[in-house]
Amino acid sequence: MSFEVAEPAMPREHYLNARRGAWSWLTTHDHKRIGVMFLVALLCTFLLGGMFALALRLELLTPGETVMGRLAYNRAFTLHGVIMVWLFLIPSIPTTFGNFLLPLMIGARDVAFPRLNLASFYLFVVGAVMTVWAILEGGVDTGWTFYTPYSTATGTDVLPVLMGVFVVGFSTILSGLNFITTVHTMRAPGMGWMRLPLFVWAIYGTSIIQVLATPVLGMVLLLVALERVVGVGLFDPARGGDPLLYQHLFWFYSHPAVYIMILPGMGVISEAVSAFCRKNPISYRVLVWSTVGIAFVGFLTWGHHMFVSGQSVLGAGTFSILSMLVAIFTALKIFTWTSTMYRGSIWMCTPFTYVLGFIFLLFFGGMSGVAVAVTSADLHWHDTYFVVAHFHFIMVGASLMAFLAGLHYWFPKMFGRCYPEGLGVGTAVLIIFGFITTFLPQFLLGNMGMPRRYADYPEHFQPLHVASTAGASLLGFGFLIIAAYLGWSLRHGRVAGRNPWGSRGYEWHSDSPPPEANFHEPPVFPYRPHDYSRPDLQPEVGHAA
Amino acid sequence: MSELLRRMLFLPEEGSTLASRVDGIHFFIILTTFVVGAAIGLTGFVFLLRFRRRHAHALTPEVLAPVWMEALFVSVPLLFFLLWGALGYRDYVWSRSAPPDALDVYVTGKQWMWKFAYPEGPGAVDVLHVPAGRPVRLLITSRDVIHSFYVPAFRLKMDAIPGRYTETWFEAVRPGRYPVLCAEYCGLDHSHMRAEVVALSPAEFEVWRTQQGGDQVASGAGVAEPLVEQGRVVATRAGCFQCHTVDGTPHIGPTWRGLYLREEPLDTGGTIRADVAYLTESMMEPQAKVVAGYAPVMPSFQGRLSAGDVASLVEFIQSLRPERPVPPTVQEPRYELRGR
Amino acid sequence: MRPEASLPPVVPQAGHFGDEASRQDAAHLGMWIFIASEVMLFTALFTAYAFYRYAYPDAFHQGRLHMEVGLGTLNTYVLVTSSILVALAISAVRAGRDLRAGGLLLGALALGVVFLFIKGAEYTQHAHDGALPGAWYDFEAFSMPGASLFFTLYWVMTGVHAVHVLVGMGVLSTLAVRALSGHFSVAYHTPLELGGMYWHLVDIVWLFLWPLLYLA
Amino acid sequence: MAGSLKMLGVGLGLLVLTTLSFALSRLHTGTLGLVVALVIAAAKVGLIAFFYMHLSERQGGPRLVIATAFVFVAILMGLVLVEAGDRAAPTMPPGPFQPLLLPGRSTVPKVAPPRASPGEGSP
Repeated sequence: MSFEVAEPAMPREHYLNARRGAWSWLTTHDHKRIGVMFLVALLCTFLLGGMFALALRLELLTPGETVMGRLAYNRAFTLHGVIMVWLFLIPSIPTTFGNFLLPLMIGARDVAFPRLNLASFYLFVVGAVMTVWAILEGGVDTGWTFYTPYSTATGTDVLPVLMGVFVVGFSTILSGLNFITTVHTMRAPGMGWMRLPLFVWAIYGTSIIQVLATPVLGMVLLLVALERVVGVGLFDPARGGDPLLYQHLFWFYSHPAVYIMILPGMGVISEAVSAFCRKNPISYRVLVWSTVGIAFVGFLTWGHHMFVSGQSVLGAGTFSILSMLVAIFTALKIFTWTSTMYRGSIWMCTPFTYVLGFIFLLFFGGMSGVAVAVTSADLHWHDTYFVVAHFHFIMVGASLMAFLAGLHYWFPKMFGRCYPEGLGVGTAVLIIFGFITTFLPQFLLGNMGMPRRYADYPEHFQPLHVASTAGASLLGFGFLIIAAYLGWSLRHGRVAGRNPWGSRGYEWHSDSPPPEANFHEPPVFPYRPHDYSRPDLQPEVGHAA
Repeated sequence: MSELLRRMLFLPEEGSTLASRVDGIHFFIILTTFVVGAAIGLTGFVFLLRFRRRHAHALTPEVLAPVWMEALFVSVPLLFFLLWGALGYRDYVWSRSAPPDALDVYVTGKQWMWKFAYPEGPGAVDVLHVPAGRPVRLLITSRDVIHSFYVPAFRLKMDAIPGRYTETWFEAVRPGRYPVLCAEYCGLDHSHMRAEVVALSPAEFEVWRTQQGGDQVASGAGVAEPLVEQGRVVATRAGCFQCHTVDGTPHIGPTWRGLYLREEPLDTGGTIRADVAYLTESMMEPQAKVVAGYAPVMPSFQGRLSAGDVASLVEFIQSLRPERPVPPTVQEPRYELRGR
Repeated sequence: MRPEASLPPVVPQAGHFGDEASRQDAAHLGMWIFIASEVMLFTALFTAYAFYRYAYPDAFHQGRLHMEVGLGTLNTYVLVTSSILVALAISAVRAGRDLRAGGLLLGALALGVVFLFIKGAEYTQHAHDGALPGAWYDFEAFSMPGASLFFTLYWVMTGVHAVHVLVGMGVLSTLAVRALSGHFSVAYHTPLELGGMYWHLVDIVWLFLWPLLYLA
Repeated sequence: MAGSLKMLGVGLGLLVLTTLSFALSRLHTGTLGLVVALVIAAAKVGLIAFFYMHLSERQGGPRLVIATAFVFVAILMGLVLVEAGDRAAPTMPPGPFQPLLLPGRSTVPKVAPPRASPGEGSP
């Protein structure tokens, strides 16, 4: 990134230095600081989950035992799944960027319930520590799905993990509650629903899912825990229960949970596409309604995880058709983002590289999702590496790319400094390439018939596993580079100034980093969000060339 | 054409009548995906070049999609998705409705093996003989946790659920040997829960069936569970009885009598419930959790016992209950789905 | 969809919250969202109930014959009455009569204790019969497939509900103390309303548990 | 005072409905009885939500929230029952097997049940 001659200066006082000392952080009610604390916590869990992912890939490099036995492998993939799903992906974007930006974007001083926000953070920490401790100490081997009757029969220490996830669920609910209330009641006067920035819409939709789906998971986990402690037998066939009911209730949460992971990512991408194409989204309306549509229809499709589980034929058909409806919203978003580039002024910088990666990977992830929701095709693919590849395309390929896009887009906003742009683009390309090398072979493995959660496999699967492991090491290397240059930039990066991207997102109307009260004086949002058609009504402070 | 696609997509051979149907919809979806994907990618690439940034503060015209365009982008993909859903569902219904003349086979999953039983008696462990060119209906259940009966070459998969039957069917198109895998995570040896479908020509199958008639495995009351017997054989062969007794007297190792589900004190403190997982772990990593009062002298049987051996050994230990023996759990009654 | 040529600029309010009214709005909305999530929590149990009622129609139909219908019905009256008291307490505060509100809240609290006592008597009776959940079920008079599930659901559903009653009683006692020490006024009584809503939620859940488990 | 009177009135309604529900249940009308009892319960919940939980004073947000929640209640229960309702009888719990350890079967089988060979007695 090259800059104009006049170097922008760091604002003298901002939220990072307004109060000092660890105690001021630990007791803060400031949504920005809570967002940053979440970011730190989530990076820790991501590191842990990622290390175990690499260990898994290493084990799968060769058939037979490579670095760990079967028991260790089973525990490792459980740990990887539980951490990545509940301790990273579900809270990832809403609790970090959502917390940080939502009030800024709607012109509020804070979220509606600041103390609740802090409570949500501590609940998350407590739950995360419980979960990680339990898995490392007791070694749970059920997989993140806790399917009964295996989870009630296994000798490993399932109970503390269930409780840990339960507590994390509370944190999720409280965050969602807070965001919904904030969006409803704290919008700046005059900011109608159809004038909300798209990221706000995405967080709003996500929060609805969080609030309505998470309690069901909580109750199911509680029942599994009761089953282990007193043997209530609700899901145990030996006592007349039905394991499929467990799957119904579990997926009623866990399928929408997929949209908890991806919807905020879509919000980030909608913001970034506009900012870096300098262009209004070609249809704001479509992006909004598809967000709402995903949040709603996402609840109707959970049964497509159960096509071969012995669910009834009518049930399978119903869920299959309903699943087709939810795919349409994602398709619409992809079309909209792509055509938003039309007649724009496209800046190929780091966040936009991730955006392109996101759209590409989401397309293939989404289409493979449609494919496995086709009942007959699922007969072959269910529980194979095809499914593994599919959801990693969505969760890593899309959600994580969006997280990285957001991190690079809002890094100057959060910390007031820029990172080395060339290194950023290079790493982005490396990560996308590493990702494809990791997960494309897994589609083919699934086609060959390699089931998931296998510690050992017949030899003819090996070449593709080698390719996948090679890709995973590239991916891991890419993350290390990002950690290195972002860490370096925190102190030594160039000062960004208020609006280094020349973006017209509402969040750039305050200083970067923002003052503790978000705005020095009430800001004026003179145009629709994402409107680049008019000359500035307020001086645009872009410092990048 | 479809053979070429099959090879490009690394799919196994099409061993059943279902396979070609599943592959058909697969090819339809994947071709459409790649065509649309290429179109989107190309569009994006052209935009990227044509509308690249020329100066930082450029203003752009406000372009809004007309309604007809939005409608087009909703309806065309929706049409495709629903078409796939409908086509897939047709095949799915077909795959779940066995023809009336199908040969019935009872399939029982158990950690970590498959047991097959034919109505007239003979049964087999881990090998399923079927005639090629004739529909075979599988009535699947499980003894312990959920398993999934998966034959990649048949594109066939159905979960085995304890306490109830699931049903599916297939018709092998030609004689051959097709591997069976477990596709639902079921514990320690999940990845070794393998079996084989051996499709024989109808004549060969008849010959095989007549041969089997002699030594029926499951033939009425009073016969010991074959697995238990097999477990005793394995235990003798592997030398387990040098240290473990079955009559309740302690020896170098704990007795097996009544061991199953017993709370055992550990030498590191605490107790452990001797369930399937613990028994299996003790065979593979004996030093991990040693029962108090015994020397850690047991060698690891990692690699020396197959998954089937372990399963039968555990079954054998389970059968050595001190109190009333648990009656054989699986009692396979006539199961009629038709005309319910 | 084409935006109007000149939109009024959006100018945020100066303060975090404008006034008491908008603060109340936010608090009420937040409470309703919390209630919605509580509803979903119980929905998981009600779904299990519906599923097993469908699977074992006979057992679930006969289940009520083995229930303490009298005690259950009495409990319904107790809980409804305590709800009424809470509603009256809020009316009293709105009319500026703090002491009366505190008294009414204490009354509601006492009824909560009564509810738990009756529940405890019921539990004791069932435990005596051997109608315990799951593995511990040993009730000879009612032994048929699904019978144990009926009682398992009874224990789990009423148990989770009882936990909510306990939490609600904690809330009520705090509110009563605050009301008696004059924290609330005609202008400011939002915590009281929210706590009352929680107590009503507890009541609402019971209003469904009662017919499902005792009546039909 | 008017507020208190209204609350008392609503409370009276609740008590009357409770009594009605109890009286109707004495008639033992089977499935219909269940439906009626649930309808009465829903009516009571409506009264409580509107008057006691101040929904009558709140427009917009709260009403939207609670309506949404009930839609999702319907979705969860409805779809689970649609799926379960189409299952063949032997695939519903307790399944075709003798539920061996089914609690409440106080009499432990004194002898092992005769082990029928699979499909014995088939034509």
